[in-house]
Amino acid sequence: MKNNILIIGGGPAGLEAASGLQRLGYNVILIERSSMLGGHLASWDRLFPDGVSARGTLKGLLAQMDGVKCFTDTEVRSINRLEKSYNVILSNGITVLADAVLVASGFDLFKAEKKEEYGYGIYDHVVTNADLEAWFNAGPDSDTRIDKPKRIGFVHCVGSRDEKSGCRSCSKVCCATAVKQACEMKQAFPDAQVYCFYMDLRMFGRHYEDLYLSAQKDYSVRFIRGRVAEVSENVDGSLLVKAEDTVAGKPLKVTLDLLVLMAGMRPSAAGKRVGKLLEMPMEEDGFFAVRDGILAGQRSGLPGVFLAGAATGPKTLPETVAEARAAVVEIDRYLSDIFPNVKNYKTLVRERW
Amino acid sequence: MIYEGKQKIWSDYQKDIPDDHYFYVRSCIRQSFFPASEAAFLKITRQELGKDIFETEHHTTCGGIAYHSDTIPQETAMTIIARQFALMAKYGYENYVCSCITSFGLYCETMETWREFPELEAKVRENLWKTCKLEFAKPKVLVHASDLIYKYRNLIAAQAKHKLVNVHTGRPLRAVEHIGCHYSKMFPSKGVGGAEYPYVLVGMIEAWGGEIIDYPERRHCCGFGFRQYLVKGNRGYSLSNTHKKFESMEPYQPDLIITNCPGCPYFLDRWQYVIAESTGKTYGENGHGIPVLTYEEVAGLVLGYDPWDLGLQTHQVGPEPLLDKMGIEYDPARKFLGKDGKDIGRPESCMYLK
Amino acid sequence: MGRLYDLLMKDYRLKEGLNACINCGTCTAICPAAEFYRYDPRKIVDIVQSKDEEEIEKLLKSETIWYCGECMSCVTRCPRKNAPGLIVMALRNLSIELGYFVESEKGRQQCILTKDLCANILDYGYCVYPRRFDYAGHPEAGRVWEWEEKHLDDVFERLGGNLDGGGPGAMRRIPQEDLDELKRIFDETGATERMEKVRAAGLRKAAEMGLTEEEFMQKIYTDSDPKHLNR
Amino acid sequence: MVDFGFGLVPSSRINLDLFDREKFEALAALEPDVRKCMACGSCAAVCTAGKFVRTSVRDAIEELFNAHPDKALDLLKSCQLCGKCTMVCPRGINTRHLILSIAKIYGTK
Repeated sequence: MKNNILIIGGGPAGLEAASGLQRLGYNVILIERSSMLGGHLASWDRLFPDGVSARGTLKGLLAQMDGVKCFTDTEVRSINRLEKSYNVILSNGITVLADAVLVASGFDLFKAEKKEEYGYGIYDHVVTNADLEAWFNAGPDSDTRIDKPKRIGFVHCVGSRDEKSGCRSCSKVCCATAVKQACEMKQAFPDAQVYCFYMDLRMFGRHYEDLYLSAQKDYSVRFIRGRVAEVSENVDGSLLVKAEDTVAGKPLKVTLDLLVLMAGMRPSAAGKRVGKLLEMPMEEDGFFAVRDGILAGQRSGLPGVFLAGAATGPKTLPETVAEARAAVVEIDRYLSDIFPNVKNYKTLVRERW
Repeated sequence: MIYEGKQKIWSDYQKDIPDDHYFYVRSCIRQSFFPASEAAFLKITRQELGKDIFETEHHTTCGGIAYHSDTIPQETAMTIIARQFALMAKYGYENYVCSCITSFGLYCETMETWREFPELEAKVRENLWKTCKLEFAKPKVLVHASDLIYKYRNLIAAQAKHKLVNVHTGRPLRAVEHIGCHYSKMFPSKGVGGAEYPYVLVGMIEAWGGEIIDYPERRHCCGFGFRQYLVKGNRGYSLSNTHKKFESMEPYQPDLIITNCPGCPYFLDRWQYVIAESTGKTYGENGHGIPVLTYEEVAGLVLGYDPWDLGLQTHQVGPEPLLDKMGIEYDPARKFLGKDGKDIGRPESCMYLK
Repeated sequence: MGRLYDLLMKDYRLKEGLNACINCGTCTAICPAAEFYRYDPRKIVDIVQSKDEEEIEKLLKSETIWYCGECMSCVTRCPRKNAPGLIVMALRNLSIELGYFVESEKGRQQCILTKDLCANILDYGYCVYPRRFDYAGHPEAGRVWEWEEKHLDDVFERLGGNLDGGGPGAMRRIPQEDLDELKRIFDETGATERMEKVRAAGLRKAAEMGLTEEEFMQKIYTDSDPKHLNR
Repeated sequence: MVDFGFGLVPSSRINLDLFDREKFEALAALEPDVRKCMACGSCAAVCTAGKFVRTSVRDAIEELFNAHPDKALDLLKSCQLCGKCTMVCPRGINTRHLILSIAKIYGTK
């Protein structure tokens, strides 16, 4: 007998944890709501700060999944807590007796149309960060909204740091994404004038500040410290964008051919459904609570239920992967303690370093 | 522009507008400058549609203009408002409809503040009893008069004598809509369609055959600004804000402007006159201005009311180009006559504005 | 925590209107006043939340707080659910209470605004009364108003109004008993006291400027120093 | 024309559409570091002239971007080229050279 571990969510956190646990010898079942694995990573083109290929990164994650039982198009239908484990019925009819559950349900992108004054879904040339990645992936003719723009704007903090749209906190990754995408647009359209509208540039990670400097120096991106207040459409279909340049202390307007909204990270709706079935505590922001933000960041308030990645708040990809590995260790510790007599077959095959 | 995107937002901001039985409260500015608009509102709702809209001579100003000119304390405005609400209850009504947007915003603000600070409500309740011996009450439903015309827009369309269609070309007339700032900017959920893409006037224009123009400065204030107009030394602010709007809407060549706030039609009308007379610039065709109408005036025209009964002669921007497009017959000779054809002279003509 | 800030915080509009500001500038970006006056509402909010007594006092005596048009467009957009427009109203209220408003040209305008608007309410029950809206003082009201002014009774009769008449209707004469109630509300809720305070401060300032009350009123109605405007 | 006793007033709104890109590129060719400013304000904080007359490299760069080169020049006209700003700039911008370059490209003389 081996311990069963159910992983909910087939994004980077779920994939990395699954391969790690599988390697330790556990019996891992991973379920993914959509029809393909990879989460948001699967629809992204390149990753900040160095521009590595998202596809390549996902390929790396998927390459280690041998032995993991993966069910796509599958959700949790019900969960019942038994004495030491959880009886989980899946939407595909399969029942799993899970000794540990890892919730790696990730995030949803903020629905940019909720920020009504930015006109997403109303004005012809307003897109989101995700739309832009899809366009990078699919090629120049794949989106009519992006039509050889000469003037491009990026709006930071869309659905982040905004109590009006129900999210007070920072989404962490949008600043770096915006700067990365601003440079990429300059690569695609060297003659374009590119603006970034920000409140604070949170370029906290290694190489991020270099990315910012490069955007200024090498790509002539203009950074304007002011939140976009309103977008409207001119008679020729171009956009009129208004903000304050808070450095100058004056209202500002600019005509643009394309506006990219940096939609932030919101708690995943599917994750919330799972949380409800488990009665797992959430914080005010809608993300799951952890037992201890420093020492037990992967443990939920429930025994045997663990968390990794953006299910507990906005994370970068390296942080998500690191959390997944941390969860592997936490789960291994937990199962060794609770089921001391179960012999999970630990791998004897050494890695070739 | 993607129309379906707006429809999604509109569906999120529908408000409860009871069909009948309202306590009606007038607007200081509308009464002074557009008395026929309020008359048209009552005629349409009472006579055409058979609704019960009650008015008492005992109601007064809500104090909104004085409050927003910072000349009376908040508590004074709130107590005057409480008096209006108490009159409503006294006459047996629970639905409150006001003609003024400043009032509407102030009522919303007041009720919200009472909800949040019950001690203030208690104070006002006490003031009301002490000064007027009236029982404190709150409306069950508060709407603006344009909400009601919006609600009845299809009934009005069913009785239409004219449409917002150019009879010469068969094309829909192009309308700019201007919403009073205090209608929904403070409380988006209180306005039909919300704050960013209000639907209250758009719904009327669409129901009556016209087409709406969405231009970049659509959401911008007309520039009234209370003290910024009332004091002569400040009027440059007011004028410049209207000017900004007209410069922005000019490329769309609108046939008319429809408004739901009492002040805005006055300013959008008169500042066109000032811009014309002081700079020579006009925004309509061939030296005309763009006619600015209240929603009651537009509804009245659609229902076939005489333009001079609706008071269109008291606009400085002549409505004739619009009347011609709509195919409305009117007698230019009767435009400035008093009651029963009495000769009361006519305004001097302008230098630039036709 | 300083004295002026405490006084401000007693105002419900400030309690309602001030959460921590993040200086993002959305208010200024769409503010009708920010474009045409030397005005930045963001900075006002920032000064208030700094609780700096000296700066707040300067603000209360400044021209700045009188530039806002109270359209409340800022309220729609603030990502922190602040209401800069309401904060300005609270500042104006305190500036009047402390008599600081006469120290600025724009602030002094309260003298004529208070006199005219309160008189309209107490005398007629309306904020605006057409017989007191003269073409001479309002040339922008147009040729049409010049004509209407001369024939107000006829125009109102023609348009179905009820100017100064009995019963309901547009611009009817509001019964005296109702005006008496308004007066009692004014007395009870501080509006009468406010009127007296504003008049007294105005008179003091007029004397200081060497003007009669009438000259003072005329001056504050029309004066506009170019310093208010952008270059 | 009728005089109403008041009229349209000037706008303070920055219009980025008026930004003279060609001229700015000429400046950047002379002093590429102009692009590196992150508006921290260190230069303005230590400015010797700034204690007496409004002087700020940071604001001048902002004005150039905001299509107001006249205002930029105005903000630099009292500069003594003492070089304190160069010492404190966290991005290592050669502010003295930048100021001279701005004068060269945008100056009228």
